[in-house]
Amino acid sequence: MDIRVLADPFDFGAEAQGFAARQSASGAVVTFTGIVRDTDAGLLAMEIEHYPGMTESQLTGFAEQARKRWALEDVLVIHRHGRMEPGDMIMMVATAARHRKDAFDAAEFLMDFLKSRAPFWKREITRDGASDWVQSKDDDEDALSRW
Amino acid sequence: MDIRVLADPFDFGAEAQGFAARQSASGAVVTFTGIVRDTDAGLLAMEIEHYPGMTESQLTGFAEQARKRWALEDVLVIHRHGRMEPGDMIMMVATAARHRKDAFDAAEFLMDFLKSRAPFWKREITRDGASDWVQSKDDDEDALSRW
Amino acid sequence: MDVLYFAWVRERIGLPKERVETNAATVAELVEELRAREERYAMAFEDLSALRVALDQELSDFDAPLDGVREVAFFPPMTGG
Amino acid sequence: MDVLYFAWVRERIGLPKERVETNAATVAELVEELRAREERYAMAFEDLSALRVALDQELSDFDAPLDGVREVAFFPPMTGG
Repeated sequence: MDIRVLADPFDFGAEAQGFAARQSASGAVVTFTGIVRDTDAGLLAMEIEHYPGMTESQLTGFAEQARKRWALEDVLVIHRHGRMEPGDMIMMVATAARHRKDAFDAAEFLMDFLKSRAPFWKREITRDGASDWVQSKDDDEDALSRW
Repeated sequence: MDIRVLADPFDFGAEAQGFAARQSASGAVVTFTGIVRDTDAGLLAMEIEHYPGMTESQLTGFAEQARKRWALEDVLVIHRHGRMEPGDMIMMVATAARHRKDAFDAAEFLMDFLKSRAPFWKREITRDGASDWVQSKDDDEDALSRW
Repeated sequence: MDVLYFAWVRERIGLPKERVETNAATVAELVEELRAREERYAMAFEDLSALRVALDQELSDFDAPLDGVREVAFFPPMTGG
Repeated sequence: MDVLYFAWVRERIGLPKERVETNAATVAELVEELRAREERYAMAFEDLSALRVALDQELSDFDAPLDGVREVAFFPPMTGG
Protein backbone atom coordinates (compact mmCIF):
# COMPACT_ATOMS: atom_id res chain seq x y z
CA MET A 1 0.00 0.00 0.00
CA ASP A 2 1.44 3.33 -1.07
CA ILE A 3 -0.26 6.66 -0.26
CA ARG A 4 1.38 9.92 -1.29
CA VAL A 5 0.25 13.54 -1.04
CA LEU A 6 2.64 15.84 -2.83
CA ALA A 7 3.07 19.27 -4.39
CA ASP A 8 5.34 18.15 -7.22
CA PRO A 9 4.25 16.53 -10.47
CA PHE A 10 4.35 12.73 -10.60
CA ASP A 11 5.12 10.49 -13.56
CA PHE A 12 1.86 8.65 -14.24
CA GLY A 13 3.38 6.27 -16.79
CA ALA A 14 6.28 5.30 -14.56
CA GLU A 15 4.01 4.89 -11.53
CA ALA A 16 1.52 2.76 -13.48
CA GLN A 17 4.30 0.61 -14.93
CA GLY A 18 6.06 0.21 -11.57
CA PHE A 19 2.82 -0.70 -9.83
CA ALA A 20 1.84 -3.28 -12.46
CA ALA A 21 5.34 -4.77 -12.54
CA ARG A 22 5.22 -5.43 -8.77
CA GLN A 23 2.05 -7.56 -9.04
CA SER A 24 3.27 -11.09 -9.76
CA ALA A 25 0.29 -12.60 -7.89
CA SER A 26 -2.33 -10.38 -9.54
CA GLY A 27 -3.84 -10.81 -12.95
CA ALA A 28 -5.63 -7.46 -13.02
CA VAL A 29 -4.46 -3.89 -12.54
CA VAL A 30 -6.79 -0.89 -12.85
CA THR A 31 -5.60 2.71 -12.82
CA PHE A 32 -7.50 5.96 -12.78
CA THR A 33 -5.92 9.31 -13.36
CA GLY A 34 -7.54 12.73 -13.10
CA ILE A 35 -6.28 15.42 -15.45
CA VAL A 36 -6.76 19.19 -15.28
CA ARG A 37 -9.15 19.82 -18.13
CA ASP A 38 -9.39 23.06 -20.02
CA THR A 39 -12.83 24.63 -19.50
CA ASP A 40 -15.12 26.67 -21.73
CA ALA A 41 -14.15 29.77 -19.77
CA GLY A 42 -10.48 29.17 -20.60
CA LEU A 43 -8.66 27.73 -17.61
CA LEU A 44 -5.31 29.27 -16.71
CA ALA A 45 -4.60 27.15 -13.63
CA MET A 46 -6.08 25.04 -10.89
CA GLU A 47 -5.01 25.43 -7.28
CA ILE A 48 -5.65 22.68 -4.78
CA GLU A 49 -5.63 23.36 -1.05
CA HIS A 50 -5.58 20.47 1.39
CA TYR A 51 -5.54 19.68 5.10
CA PRO A 52 -2.08 18.25 5.86
CA GLY A 53 -2.29 15.27 8.19
CA MET A 54 -5.99 14.68 7.73
CA THR A 55 -5.51 14.17 3.99
CA GLU A 56 -3.03 11.35 4.50
CA SER A 57 -5.09 9.70 7.23
CA GLN A 58 -8.30 9.85 5.16
CA LEU A 59 -6.62 8.41 2.07
CA THR A 60 -5.04 5.64 4.14
CA GLY A 61 -8.43 4.91 5.69
CA PHE A 62 -10.11 4.62 2.27
CA ALA A 63 -7.38 2.25 1.06
CA GLU A 64 -7.78 0.11 4.20
CA GLN A 65 -11.55 -0.03 3.73
CA ALA A 66 -11.04 -1.08 0.11
CA ARG A 67 -8.70 -3.87 1.19
CA LYS A 68 -11.32 -5.14 3.62
CA ARG A 69 -14.11 -5.13 1.04
CA TRP A 70 -12.28 -6.62 -1.93
CA ALA A 71 -9.56 -9.21 -2.46
CA LEU A 72 -6.83 -6.72 -3.38
CA GLU A 73 -3.15 -7.42 -3.67
CA ASP A 74 -2.07 -3.79 -3.65
CA VAL A 75 -3.33 -0.19 -3.64
CA LEU A 76 -1.63 3.04 -4.72
CA VAL A 77 -2.99 6.57 -4.23
CA ILE A 78 -1.12 9.71 -5.31
CA HIS A 79 -2.73 13.16 -5.03
CA ARG A 80 -1.15 16.52 -5.74
CA HIS A 81 -1.87 19.85 -4.11
CA GLY A 82 -0.78 23.35 -5.11
CA ARG A 83 -0.89 24.89 -8.56
CA MET A 84 -1.49 22.89 -11.77
CA GLU A 85 -2.17 23.74 -15.39
CA PRO A 86 -4.45 22.20 -18.04
CA GLY A 87 -3.09 18.80 -19.04
CA ASP A 88 -1.36 18.24 -15.69
CA MET A 89 -2.25 15.13 -13.76
CA ILE A 90 -3.94 15.84 -10.46
CA MET A 91 -4.01 12.39 -8.97
CA MET A 92 -4.04 8.67 -9.63
CA VAL A 93 -5.21 5.51 -7.97
CA ALA A 94 -4.14 1.99 -8.89
CA THR A 95 -5.54 -1.31 -7.66
CA ALA A 96 -4.27 -4.85 -8.18
CA ALA A 97 -6.30 -8.02 -7.73
CA ARG A 98 -6.53 -11.57 -9.02
CA HIS A 99 -9.93 -10.79 -10.53
CA ARG A 100 -10.76 -7.75 -12.63
CA LYS A 101 -14.09 -7.03 -10.90
CA ASP A 102 -12.35 -6.52 -7.56
CA ALA A 103 -9.77 -4.21 -9.12
CA PHE A 104 -12.45 -2.15 -10.93
CA ASP A 105 -14.82 -1.91 -7.96
CA ALA A 106 -12.06 -0.94 -5.55
CA ALA A 107 -10.76 1.77 -7.90
CA GLU A 108 -14.25 3.24 -8.28
CA PHE A 109 -14.80 3.10 -4.52
CA LEU A 110 -11.52 4.91 -3.90
CA MET A 111 -12.39 7.58 -6.45
CA ASP A 112 -15.86 8.15 -5.02
CA PHE A 113 -14.49 8.65 -1.51
CA LEU A 114 -11.56 10.69 -2.71
CA LYS A 115 -13.92 13.10 -4.50
CA SER A 116 -16.13 13.93 -1.52
CA ARG A 117 -14.40 12.75 1.63
CA ALA A 118 -10.73 13.62 1.23
CA PRO A 119 -9.94 17.17 2.41
CA PHE A 120 -8.97 18.79 -0.88
CA TRP A 121 -10.47 21.98 -2.27
CA LYS A 122 -10.02 23.06 -5.86
CA ARG A 123 -9.93 26.61 -7.15
CA GLU A 124 -10.07 27.44 -10.84
CA ILE A 125 -8.31 30.51 -12.20
CA THR A 126 -9.52 31.52 -15.65
CA ARG A 127 -7.61 33.52 -18.26
CA ASP A 128 -9.80 36.57 -17.66
CA GLY A 129 -8.46 36.68 -14.11
CA ALA A 130 -11.52 35.27 -12.32
CA SER A 131 -10.90 32.79 -9.54
CA ASP A 132 -13.58 30.52 -8.11
CA TRP A 133 -13.73 27.61 -5.72
CA VAL A 134 -15.05 24.52 -7.46
CA GLN A 135 -18.48 23.58 -6.12
CA SER A 136 -19.01 20.06 -4.91
CA LYS A 137 -21.45 18.09 -7.05
CA ASP A 138 -24.58 16.35 -5.81
CA ASP A 139 -23.65 13.52 -8.19
CA ASP A 140 -20.43 12.97 -6.29
CA GLU A 141 -22.23 12.87 -2.97
CA ASP A 142 -24.83 10.49 -4.42
CA ALA A 143 -22.09 8.20 -5.75
CA LEU A 144 -21.13 7.35 -2.16
CA SER A 145 -24.51 5.82 -1.39
CA ARG A 146 -23.84 2.75 -3.51
CA TRP A 147 -20.99 1.54 -1.29
CA MET B 1 -9.23 5.17 -31.31
CA ASP B 2 -6.25 2.85 -31.37
CA ILE B 3 -6.64 -0.96 -31.66
CA ARG B 4 -3.55 -3.15 -31.84
CA VAL B 5 -3.10 -6.93 -31.91
CA LEU B 6 0.54 -7.88 -31.67
CA ALA B 7 2.98 -10.66 -30.85
CA ASP B 8 5.63 -8.44 -29.31
CA PRO B 9 5.60 -7.06 -25.76
CA PHE B 10 4.22 -3.55 -25.31
CA ASP B 11 5.30 -0.90 -22.82
CA PHE B 12 2.29 -0.46 -20.53
CA GLY B 13 3.73 2.58 -18.73
CA ALA B 14 4.59 4.41 -21.94
CA GLU B 15 1.22 3.55 -23.51
CA ALA B 16 -0.70 4.68 -20.43
CA GLN B 17 1.31 7.91 -20.20
CA GLY B 18 1.00 8.64 -23.92
CA PHE B 19 -2.74 7.98 -23.88
CA ALA B 20 -3.34 10.21 -20.85
CA ALA B 21 -1.13 12.97 -22.23
CA ARG B 22 -3.23 13.15 -25.42
CA GLN B 23 -6.47 13.84 -23.49
CA SER B 24 -6.59 17.61 -23.06
CA ALA B 25 -10.40 17.60 -23.16
CA SER B 26 -10.84 14.71 -20.74
CA GLY B 27 -10.65 14.82 -16.98
CA ALA B 28 -10.68 11.07 -16.46
CA VAL B 29 -8.54 8.24 -17.80
CA VAL B 30 -9.04 4.60 -16.76
CA THR B 31 -6.66 1.81 -17.71
CA PHE B 32 -6.89 -1.92 -17.22
CA THR B 33 -4.00 -4.28 -17.77
CA GLY B 34 -4.04 -8.07 -17.60
CA ILE B 35 -0.87 -9.75 -16.39
CA VAL B 36 0.20 -13.39 -16.71
CA ARG B 37 -0.12 -14.62 -13.16
CA ASP B 38 1.86 -17.46 -11.71
CA THR B 39 -0.47 -20.32 -10.73
CA ASP B 40 -0.41 -22.86 -7.91
CA ALA B 41 0.68 -25.50 -10.40
CA GLY B 42 3.73 -23.39 -11.32
CA LEU B 43 3.19 -21.68 -14.64
CA LEU B 44 6.04 -21.81 -17.13
CA ALA B 45 4.34 -19.94 -19.97
CA MET B 46 1.05 -18.91 -21.49
CA GLU B 47 0.39 -19.20 -25.19
CA ILE B 48 -2.38 -17.23 -26.83
CA GLU B 49 -3.81 -18.22 -30.18
CA HIS B 50 -6.05 -15.83 -32.07
CA TYR B 51 -8.06 -15.48 -35.28
CA PRO B 52 -6.26 -12.87 -37.40
CA GLY B 53 -8.68 -10.48 -39.02
CA MET B 54 -11.64 -11.38 -36.85
CA THR B 55 -9.75 -10.32 -33.73
CA GLU B 56 -9.13 -6.82 -35.05
CA SER B 57 -12.69 -6.43 -36.32
CA GLN B 58 -14.21 -7.65 -33.03
CA LEU B 59 -12.03 -5.32 -30.94
CA THR B 60 -12.86 -2.39 -33.22
CA GLY B 61 -16.55 -3.25 -32.93
CA PHE B 62 -16.40 -3.30 -29.12
CA ALA B 63 -14.65 0.07 -29.08
CA GLU B 64 -17.26 1.53 -31.43
CA GLN B 65 -20.09 0.20 -29.27
CA ALA B 66 -18.45 1.73 -26.20
CA ARG B 67 -18.20 5.10 -27.95
CA LYS B 68 -21.91 4.95 -28.76
CA ARG B 69 -22.94 4.09 -25.20
CA TRP B 70 -20.71 6.48 -23.29
CA ALA B 71 -19.35 9.99 -23.79
CA LEU B 72 -15.78 8.91 -24.50
CA GLU B 73 -13.00 11.07 -25.88
CA ASP B 74 -10.70 8.18 -26.76
CA VAL B 75 -10.25 4.41 -26.54
CA LEU B 76 -7.12 2.25 -26.71
CA VAL B 77 -7.00 -1.55 -26.89
CA ILE B 78 -3.76 -3.55 -27.12
CA HIS B 79 -3.78 -7.35 -26.99
CA ARG B 80 -0.85 -9.70 -27.42
CA HIS B 81 -0.82 -13.20 -28.86
CA GLY B 82 1.90 -15.83 -28.86
CA ARG B 83 4.03 -16.92 -25.91
CA MET B 84 4.22 -15.00 -22.61
CA GLU B 85 5.69 -15.68 -19.20
CA PRO B 86 4.48 -14.92 -15.67
CA GLY B 87 4.67 -11.18 -15.04
CA ASP B 88 4.28 -10.32 -18.74
CA MET B 89 1.42 -8.05 -19.69
CA ILE B 90 -1.15 -9.73 -21.91
CA MET B 91 -3.27 -6.75 -22.84
CA MET B 92 -4.48 -3.32 -21.86
CA VAL B 93 -7.46 -1.10 -22.44
CA ALA B 94 -7.60 2.64 -21.77
CA THR B 95 -10.61 4.95 -21.88
CA ALA B 96 -10.77 8.74 -21.63
CA ALA B 97 -13.87 10.77 -20.78
CA ARG B 98 -14.87 14.02 -19.17
CA HIS B 99 -16.56 12.12 -16.34
CA ARG B 100 -15.04 9.24 -14.44
CA LYS B 101 -18.17 7.08 -14.49
CA ASP B 102 -18.13 6.95 -18.29
CA ALA B 103 -14.44 6.04 -18.33
CA PHE B 104 -14.91 3.29 -15.72
CA ASP B 105 -18.05 1.80 -17.26
CA ALA B 106 -16.59 1.78 -20.76
CA ALA B 107 -13.38 0.09 -19.57
CA GLU B 108 -15.39 -2.62 -17.77
CA PHE B 109 -17.61 -3.10 -20.82
CA LEU B 110 -14.57 -3.50 -23.07
CA MET B 111 -13.00 -6.01 -20.69
CA ASP B 112 -16.18 -8.07 -20.40
CA PHE B 113 -16.51 -8.34 -24.18
CA LEU B 114 -12.82 -8.90 -24.69
CA LYS B 115 -12.89 -11.84 -22.26
CA SER B 116 -15.68 -13.80 -23.94
CA ARG B 117 -16.24 -12.36 -27.41
CA ALA B 118 -12.80 -11.63 -28.83
CA PRO B 119 -11.30 -14.67 -30.60
CA PHE B 120 -8.37 -15.41 -28.32
CA TRP B 121 -7.64 -18.78 -26.72
CA LYS B 122 -5.19 -19.20 -23.88
CA ARG B 123 -3.12 -22.26 -23.15
CA GLU B 124 -1.17 -22.69 -19.92
CA ILE B 125 2.07 -24.63 -19.84
CA THR B 126 3.14 -25.68 -16.36
CA ARG B 127 6.65 -26.44 -15.13
CA ASP B 128 5.86 -30.18 -14.97
CA GLY B 129 5.32 -30.10 -18.73
CA ALA B 130 1.51 -30.23 -18.73
CA SER B 131 -0.29 -28.03 -21.23
CA ASP B 132 -3.97 -27.18 -21.00
CA TRP B 133 -6.36 -24.85 -22.76
CA VAL B 134 -7.83 -22.38 -20.28
CA GLN B 135 -11.54 -23.03 -19.77
CA SER B 136 -13.93 -20.16 -20.23
CA LYS B 137 -15.66 -19.11 -17.02
CA ASP B 138 -19.41 -18.92 -16.48
CA ASP B 139 -18.69 -15.71 -14.54
CA ASP B 140 -17.26 -14.12 -17.65
CA GLU B 141 -20.26 -15.13 -19.72
CA ASP B 142 -22.60 -13.84 -17.00
CA ALA B 143 -20.75 -10.52 -16.87
CA LEU B 144 -22.00 -9.73 -20.39
CA SER B 145 -25.63 -9.78 -19.33
CA ARG B 146 -25.36 -6.48 -17.49
CA TRP B 147 -24.62 -4.47 -20.66
CA MET C 1 -15.57 -22.49 -48.64
CA ASP C 2 -12.67 -22.17 -46.22
CA VAL C 3 -13.16 -23.88 -42.88
CA LEU C 4 -10.91 -22.79 -40.02
CA TYR C 5 -10.28 -24.48 -36.68
CA PHE C 6 -8.80 -22.93 -33.56
CA ALA C 7 -7.43 -24.07 -30.19
CA TRP C 8 -8.37 -27.66 -29.24
CA VAL C 9 -10.68 -27.98 -32.26
CA ARG C 10 -7.62 -27.39 -34.44
CA GLU C 11 -5.63 -29.88 -32.37
CA ARG C 12 -8.28 -32.61 -32.54
CA ILE C 13 -8.79 -32.25 -36.27
CA GLY C 14 -5.08 -31.82 -36.84
CA LEU C 15 -5.13 -28.83 -39.16
CA PRO C 16 -5.83 -25.12 -38.93
CA LYS C 17 -7.67 -24.64 -42.18
CA GLU C 18 -9.05 -26.57 -45.12
CA ARG C 19 -11.06 -26.04 -48.27
CA VAL C 20 -14.44 -27.80 -48.08
CA GLU C 21 -16.83 -28.34 -51.00
CA THR C 22 -20.32 -28.65 -49.61
CA ASN C 23 -23.98 -28.18 -50.39
CA ALA C 24 -24.85 -27.86 -46.70
CA ALA C 25 -27.56 -25.27 -46.20
CA THR C 26 -26.74 -24.49 -42.58
CA VAL C 27 -23.80 -24.68 -40.19
CA ALA C 28 -25.45 -27.68 -38.50
CA GLU C 29 -25.58 -29.55 -41.82
CA LEU C 30 -21.92 -28.75 -42.46
CA VAL C 31 -21.08 -30.10 -39.00
CA GLU C 32 -22.96 -33.34 -39.81
CA GLU C 33 -20.94 -33.76 -43.01
CA LEU C 34 -17.66 -33.16 -41.21
CA ARG C 35 -18.58 -35.52 -38.35
CA ALA C 36 -19.28 -38.28 -40.83
CA ARG C 37 -15.82 -37.96 -42.38
CA GLU C 38 -13.48 -39.39 -39.75
CA GLU C 39 -13.16 -40.11 -36.06
CA ARG C 40 -11.06 -36.98 -35.45
CA TYR C 41 -13.88 -34.80 -36.80
CA ALA C 42 -16.47 -36.74 -34.81
CA MET C 43 -14.40 -36.08 -31.66
CA ALA C 44 -13.95 -32.40 -32.40
CA PHE C 45 -17.67 -31.88 -32.96
CA GLU C 46 -18.81 -34.26 -30.21
CA ASP C 47 -20.38 -31.56 -28.01
CA LEU C 48 -21.68 -28.54 -29.92
CA SER C 49 -22.48 -26.72 -26.67
CA ALA C 50 -18.70 -26.50 -26.15
CA LEU C 51 -18.19 -24.93 -29.57
CA ARG C 52 -18.67 -21.55 -31.18
CA VAL C 53 -18.92 -20.70 -34.85
CA ALA C 54 -18.09 -17.60 -36.87
CA LEU C 55 -19.28 -16.96 -40.42
CA ASP C 56 -17.07 -14.60 -42.40
CA GLN C 57 -15.50 -13.54 -39.11
CA GLU C 58 -18.80 -12.71 -37.37
CA LEU C 59 -20.02 -14.80 -34.42
CA SER C 60 -23.03 -16.79 -35.50
CA ASP C 61 -25.24 -19.79 -34.63
CA PHE C 62 -25.31 -23.42 -35.68
CA ASP C 63 -28.68 -22.98 -37.37
CA ALA C 64 -27.46 -20.04 -39.48
CA PRO C 65 -27.61 -20.44 -43.29
CA LEU C 66 -24.35 -20.84 -45.21
CA ASP C 67 -25.62 -19.11 -48.32
CA GLY C 68 -22.92 -16.78 -49.64
CA VAL C 69 -20.53 -17.54 -46.78
CA ARG C 70 -16.88 -17.81 -47.75
CA GLU C 71 -15.25 -18.57 -44.39
CA VAL C 72 -16.52 -20.70 -41.53
CA ALA C 73 -14.54 -20.98 -38.28
CA PHE C 74 -15.07 -23.42 -35.40
CA PHE C 75 -13.54 -22.89 -31.99
CA PRO C 76 -14.13 -23.27 -28.23
CA PRO C 77 -15.50 -20.41 -26.10
CA MET C 78 -13.04 -17.54 -26.19
CA THR C 79 -10.68 -16.76 -23.33
CA GLY C 80 -9.23 -13.33 -24.05
CA GLY C 81 -8.20 -10.51 -21.75
CA MET D 1 -8.06 24.47 21.11
CA ASP D 2 -6.76 25.08 17.59
CA VAL D 3 -9.38 26.11 15.05
CA LEU D 4 -8.49 25.71 11.37
CA TYR D 5 -10.22 27.15 8.32
CA PHE D 6 -9.87 26.00 4.72
CA ALA D 7 -10.83 27.23 1.24
CA TRP D 8 -13.44 30.02 1.21
CA VAL D 9 -14.00 29.71 4.97
CA ARG D 10 -10.34 30.64 5.43
CA GLU D 11 -10.71 33.48 2.93
CA ARG D 12 -13.80 34.94 4.60
CA ILE D 13 -12.34 34.77 8.07
CA GLY D 14 -8.96 35.93 6.82
CA LEU D 15 -6.74 33.44 8.58
CA PRO D 16 -5.92 29.73 8.30
CA LYS D 17 -5.66 28.92 11.99
CA GLU D 18 -6.16 30.41 15.41
CA ARG D 19 -6.08 29.45 19.06
CA VAL D 20 -9.54 29.69 20.65
CA GLU D 21 -10.30 29.53 24.36
CA THR D 22 -13.83 28.27 24.79
CA ASN D 23 -16.17 26.46 27.12
CA ALA D 24 -18.45 25.45 24.25
CA ALA D 25 -19.79 21.94 24.81
CA THR D 26 -20.50 21.20 21.15
CA VAL D 27 -19.36 22.30 17.72
CA ALA D 28 -22.64 24.20 17.29
CA GLU D 29 -21.95 26.17 20.47
CA LEU D 30 -18.45 27.00 19.25
CA VAL D 31 -19.92 28.19 15.97
CA GLU D 32 -22.32 30.47 17.91
CA GLU D 33 -19.41 31.99 19.82
CA LEU D 34 -17.42 32.57 16.64
CA ARG D 35 -20.42 34.05 14.79
CA ALA D 36 -20.90 36.56 17.61
CA ARG D 37 -17.34 37.82 17.32
CA GLU D 38 -17.27 39.76 14.07
CA GLU D 39 -19.03 40.19 10.76
CA ARG D 40 -16.41 38.10 8.90
CA TYR D 41 -17.14 35.12 11.17
CA ALA D 42 -20.88 35.65 10.82
CA MET D 43 -20.44 35.57 7.06
CA ALA D 44 -18.27 32.46 7.08
CA PHE D 45 -20.76 30.57 9.26
CA GLU D 46 -23.88 31.98 7.62
CA ASP D 47 -25.07 28.68 6.15
CA LEU D 48 -24.00 25.61 8.09
CA SER D 49 -25.40 23.28 5.42
CA ALA D 50 -22.58 24.55 3.17
CA LEU D 51 -19.96 23.67 5.80
CA ARG D 52 -18.24 20.57 7.06
CA VAL D 53 -16.39 20.07 10.33
CA ALA D 54 -13.56 17.79 11.39
CA LEU D 55 -12.60 17.09 15.01
CA ASP D 56 -8.99 16.03 15.46
CA GLN D 57 -8.88 15.37 11.72
CA GLU D 58 -11.94 13.11 11.65
CA LEU D 59 -15.10 14.22 9.85
CA SER D 60 -17.79 14.96 12.41
CA ASP D 61 -21.14 16.70 12.99
CA PHE D 62 -22.16 20.09 14.31
CA ASP D 63 -23.85 18.53 17.32
CA ALA D 64 -20.73 16.55 18.30
CA PRO D 65 -19.25 17.24 21.78
CA LEU D 66 -15.93 19.10 21.98
CA ASP D 67 -14.81 17.33 25.13
CA GLY D 68 -11.13 16.42 24.79
CA VAL D 69 -10.88 17.76 21.24
CA ARG D 70 -7.65 19.61 20.44
CA GLU D 71 -8.20 20.59 16.81
CA VAL D 72 -11.39 21.73 15.07
CA ALA D 73 -11.46 22.44 11.35
CA PHE D 74 -14.18 24.14 9.29
CA PHE D 75 -14.35 23.90 5.53
CA PRO D 76 -16.70 23.64 2.55
CA PRO D 77 -17.63 20.28 1.00
CA MET D 78 -14.50 18.64 -0.36
CA THR D 79 -13.63 18.58 -4.06
CA GLY D 80 -10.79 16.11 -4.43
CA GLY D 81 -9.91 13.74 -7.23
